Amino acid sequence: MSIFIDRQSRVVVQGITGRDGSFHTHQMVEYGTDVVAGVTPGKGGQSFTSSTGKEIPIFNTVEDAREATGANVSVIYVPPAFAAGAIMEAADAGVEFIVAITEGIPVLDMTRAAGFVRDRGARLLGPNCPGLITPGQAKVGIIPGQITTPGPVGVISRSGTLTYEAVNQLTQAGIGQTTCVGIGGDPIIGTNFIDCLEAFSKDPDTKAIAMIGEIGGTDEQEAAEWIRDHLEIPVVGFIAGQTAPPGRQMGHAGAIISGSAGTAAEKMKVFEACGLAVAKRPADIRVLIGEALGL
Amino acid sequence: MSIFIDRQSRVVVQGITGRDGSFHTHQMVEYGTDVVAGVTPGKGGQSFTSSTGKEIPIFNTVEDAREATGANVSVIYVPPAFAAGAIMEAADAGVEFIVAITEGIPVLDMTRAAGFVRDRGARLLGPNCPGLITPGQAKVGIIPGQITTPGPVGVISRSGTLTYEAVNQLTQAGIGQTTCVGIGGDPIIGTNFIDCLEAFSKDPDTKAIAMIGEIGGTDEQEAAEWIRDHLEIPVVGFIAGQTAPPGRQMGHAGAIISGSAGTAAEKMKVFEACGLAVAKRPADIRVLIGEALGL
Amino acid sequence: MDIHEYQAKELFRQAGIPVPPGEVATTPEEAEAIAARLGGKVVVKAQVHTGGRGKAGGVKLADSAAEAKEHASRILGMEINGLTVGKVLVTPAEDIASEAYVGVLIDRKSQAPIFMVSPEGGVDIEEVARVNPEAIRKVSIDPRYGLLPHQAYSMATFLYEDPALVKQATKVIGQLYRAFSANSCSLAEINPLIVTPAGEVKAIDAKVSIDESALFRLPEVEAFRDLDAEPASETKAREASLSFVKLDGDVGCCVNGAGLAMATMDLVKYYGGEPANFLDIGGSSNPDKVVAALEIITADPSVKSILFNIFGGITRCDDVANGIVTAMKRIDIQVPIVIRLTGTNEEEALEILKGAGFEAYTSMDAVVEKAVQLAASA
Amino acid sequence: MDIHEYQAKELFRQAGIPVPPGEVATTPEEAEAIAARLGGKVVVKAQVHTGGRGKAGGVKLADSAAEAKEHASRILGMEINGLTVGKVLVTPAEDIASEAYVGVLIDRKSQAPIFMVSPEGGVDIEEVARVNPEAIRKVSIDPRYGLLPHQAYSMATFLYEDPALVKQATKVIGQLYRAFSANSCSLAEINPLIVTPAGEVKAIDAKVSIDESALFRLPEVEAFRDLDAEPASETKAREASLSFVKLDGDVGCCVNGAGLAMATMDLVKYYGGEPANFLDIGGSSNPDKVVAALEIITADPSVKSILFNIFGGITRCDDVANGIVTAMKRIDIQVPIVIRLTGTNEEEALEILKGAGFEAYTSMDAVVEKAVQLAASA
Repeated sequence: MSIFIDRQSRVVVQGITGRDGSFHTHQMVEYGTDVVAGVTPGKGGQSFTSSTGKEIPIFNTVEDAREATGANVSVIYVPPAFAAGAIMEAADAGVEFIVAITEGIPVLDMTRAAGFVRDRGARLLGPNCPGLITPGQAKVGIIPGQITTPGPVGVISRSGTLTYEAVNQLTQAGIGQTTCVGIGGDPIIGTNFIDCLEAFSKDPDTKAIAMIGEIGGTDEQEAAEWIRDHLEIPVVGFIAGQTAPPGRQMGHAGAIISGSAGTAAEKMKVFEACGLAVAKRPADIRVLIGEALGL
Repeated sequence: MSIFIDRQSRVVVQGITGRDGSFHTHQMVEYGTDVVAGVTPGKGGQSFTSSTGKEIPIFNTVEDAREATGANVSVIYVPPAFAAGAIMEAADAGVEFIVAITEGIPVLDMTRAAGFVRDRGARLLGPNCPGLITPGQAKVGIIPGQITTPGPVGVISRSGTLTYEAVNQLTQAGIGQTTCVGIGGDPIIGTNFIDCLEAFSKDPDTKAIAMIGEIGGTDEQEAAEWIRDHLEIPVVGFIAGQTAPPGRQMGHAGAIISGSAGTAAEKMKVFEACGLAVAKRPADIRVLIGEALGL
Repeated sequence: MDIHEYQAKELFRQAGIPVPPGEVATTPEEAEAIAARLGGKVVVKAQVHTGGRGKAGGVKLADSAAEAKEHASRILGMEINGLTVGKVLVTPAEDIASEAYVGVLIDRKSQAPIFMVSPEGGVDIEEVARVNPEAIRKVSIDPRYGLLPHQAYSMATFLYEDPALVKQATKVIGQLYRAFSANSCSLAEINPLIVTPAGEVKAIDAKVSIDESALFRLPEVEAFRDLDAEPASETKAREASLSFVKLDGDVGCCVNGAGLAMATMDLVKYYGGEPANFLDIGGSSNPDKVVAALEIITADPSVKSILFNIFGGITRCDDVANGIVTAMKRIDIQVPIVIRLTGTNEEEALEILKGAGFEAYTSMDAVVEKAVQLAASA
Repeated sequence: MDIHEYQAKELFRQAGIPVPPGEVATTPEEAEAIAARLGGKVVVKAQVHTGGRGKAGGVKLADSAAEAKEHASRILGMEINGLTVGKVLVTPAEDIASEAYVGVLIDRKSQAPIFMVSPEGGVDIEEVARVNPEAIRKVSIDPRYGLLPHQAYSMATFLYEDPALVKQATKVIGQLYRAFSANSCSLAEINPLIVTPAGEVKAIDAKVSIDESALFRLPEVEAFRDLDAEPASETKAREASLSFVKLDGDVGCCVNGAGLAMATMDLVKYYGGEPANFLDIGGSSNPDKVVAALEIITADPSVKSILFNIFGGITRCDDVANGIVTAMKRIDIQVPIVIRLTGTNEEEALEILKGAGFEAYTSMDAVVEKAVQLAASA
């Protein structure tokens, strides 16, 4: 089992002919993801040949792609100025799950796009996220497949490479994952920690969860309270940015301590109060997960 | 029984100190309507003394009025430039039923306001409508109370004085009404014929319905089809504008024949095909209703 | 409110839509001078608020300035669907590779703006809808979000295959929506949107209607109103805040409420007469409005009788009665007047009218039947 | 991106908000001349991207132009929270009857703009929120509809009772929202919004932050960027598309990914060191970026050791290795460098580094521990 994607997912790549879109389409297809269509305005009718030799038809619009191929998952690699529009296009075409990789989408654009996706009853992951991977089944986004392996741990993270670090350590310690989800580092994201926790709570194969947060906002605190009140499996928490100064944006648009809220210390305090095992450094994550699983 | 309003309705008047608002507040209170509050920005804290001596508190905002008085029905007499805002204010404050009397609200304003009311789960009647009356219980709007009397007929109309004419004739013929609803003459209205028909279909006291339409749009045709498919009680239909020339707006913003659709002849043809009794002139309405009721 | 093609094109230009140049002439000499300035072939186009200008001979191609003058002299003053042409637009003749249709209007059913686009332009779109409905694509616009980029693009791909044309059309569709919203249009239409042999997309005809209710906040659009293009009676009615439409019959009608006014017209016809007008004096009780209404009705020489049909609700019958008495003193009315008043302050009104020597009715059928008889026997 | 008070006021003025006049000076003489032009009492205000200017002595009242000059000479060059004051705003001193707070920002939870208003202005709003939360009203704005008229009015009634003040405040709130939207702000704040003894509502302080991601389409706002107000290293980093924040320690960090970069800083601290910076070289594999990163880090004299922590996913480890080798040839680096590379093309990278004489690690803990040791023993 898994959450959000599996081998049945039929993926359309928005921006398939761009630099990032084409690179990661090769990677996704190599991993075994069922990429059924690409979209690039003006290139409808052409096709994309993956490194595995698979021919993927290109369409002008997501609507055309979905009608022709039944795609139900979209992944977006289009530039920031057009990405919010691409998200709304996917939702309008009836795509159920939309993964937005693009970094740097204007926040006001996202307030509209996030609402639009909700209005249409779809789910958005990201933006400014690495996507997600269900090891051995499918990956949608940019998480390197070789660092993951199937197993009992759900991973949720606001970050990209830090997730790779943690997942890689788990894999090297012989602990596999059900699904690894990067929810993104922007202030406005479609799917938050609680959404993922809820999904994992319904997945019988997920026996423990690693939750990797950052400074900024209060999503981690709310997630910890949700865990305390609703979740029965163990959760290990980590917060990046313990040494970050207030008021400065640390790379991610959402990683900024404003006022008194959103510090790492505050978040870790709430984690502890809510019964999470708190990792002080990335290497502790695999140790605490191992303990939680009784390994 | 009745639809939409009854003696339990608690009414707030938006624009209570204006010329129309104050005049009709007197009339509504005299009729027995439970007007619990008025709203006029800047006059919060004052009160309105009705002709019956009742003191009605005035508030700056609908939110204040609703919190203080539990008003659940609003009636709007504010000028066109501010009326769409007043509708959204009422919906935002949690008012369930909003009656907009104002004529001349810009159509683009109404596309937003109508959607806003739907988003909030409220019901809008109008705009550019005379409101409604449940004889013997309450009236909200401007329909003269003395021409109505309680009885078994539901009346739905796009027009104002033409409704009075028909209702007056019914009353003089000794045929009373459950509720008389003026849905308004604008192209975009909150409650249409079908909404009213559905409501009347659930009211066991309503034994027959008079439906008074106009040229323009296709609402009457769709209502007739709904009647054919869903309604068990008899309906008498009338269409005003049999002699109206195409392309000219006949007073009401919505009363205009565009292209081939929306002529009176077309509407009357569909009425007949759907099994309605068709009145050729206003005086026929009471005759056909009388026949339908077996009087 | 309908505006002329040249005015609609001005709004389109402001929104950035590629529209060929052109100027308006009210005399053949002006048309000649404009054609000379533009150089080359031009089109001379009647500016009237009605369709079917081409069929009526109101649109003519001219090879020279002299020919433009000649065409203008024939078109100016021409009657098209009962409207007299007072202005012509002189604009360069464009070479056309293909013609499409792009329009946006308020859709009553979805309560939202709706786009209609078709690669079959330059013809009546209602005809296309009837004969070949798959040639039309409709896209509803959620007013909470406005036109979304993918909607504009998707419509453009329905019109053209060539990506260069799709790109231009996507832009035009966005600009058209901007013009539509910014000017509170009820309709904004480009028919045809052409492609030139050089691959340029251009709007060579434009039709725009403005929501009358929004004009109070659009003074620069209100200024487009062409008083010469409507009967003087309608201008006067609007200034007096009356709803008035001139018709062809001989029974003048003065009614309160649009629905009742239409029903009254219909009843005139039912009793064998022909209404001379639609006239709604509205909900107010201002006697001046009654005076203005009578002035407008009596200015029409074909009117043989006048009927009042007033159902007093907000409108007080005694106010209307006073208005009628006042009007009779101010204007010399040659035709018979019959009056039906009922509702609020009916008694007082009947008293006032009796005092002034009028016969008054309380039934709508009776007063209409009487007015028809009076007109027939005049 | 934070902008200065005087720039924020310019945006507010464009939106119609009543803002007193005022000009910016970079020398005491300019400040004197502006004060003389304005006449009367003025306030001299430090323009720095930090709060607490008043407490730090960066805001001074002057009775005369001479006094304004005197204040300016003291404020210019002053350090406030580590930032040097390079500009002062000279603006008329206003008489104040009352002070309110009006702000709008992007709320992460509701994913929408949210207004905060309070009749208790002129003080730290977080302090008000802590001490007297009922004195703050929050109103969420549905981005599909924007600020609705009744929301603006309702907030204004929370600030004032007098209908004349409510009317002015309603307008200001609408104008503030317009400024916020039009300039893609993440925060737009008036604190205080004052009432003068004559009953005029005015914005006498302004704070605005702009969404960095939207600057590509706001060239006139991008032009507000004050390069003098940030360390040269940060300017250089931005030009090289690196995310960089200068910190106070001595271990230079070069990492790919913001989360991993923060975790690396944290690990430096965990092993007893202090990070000299946050630096995310991003997802690209461009060797030039690595060179720029090393130039920026080595320009800081407090840096005693440099660590690379690269987890290759999109970023290819061999590209980073090549970048390091290239940088070493171009710049003369005096401090030790330790490198951890893992993931995509790790083998090739380790080969390249070995060839250039570097020791490379594959564990994050090991490389951080080593860098801390090297800095401590330097």
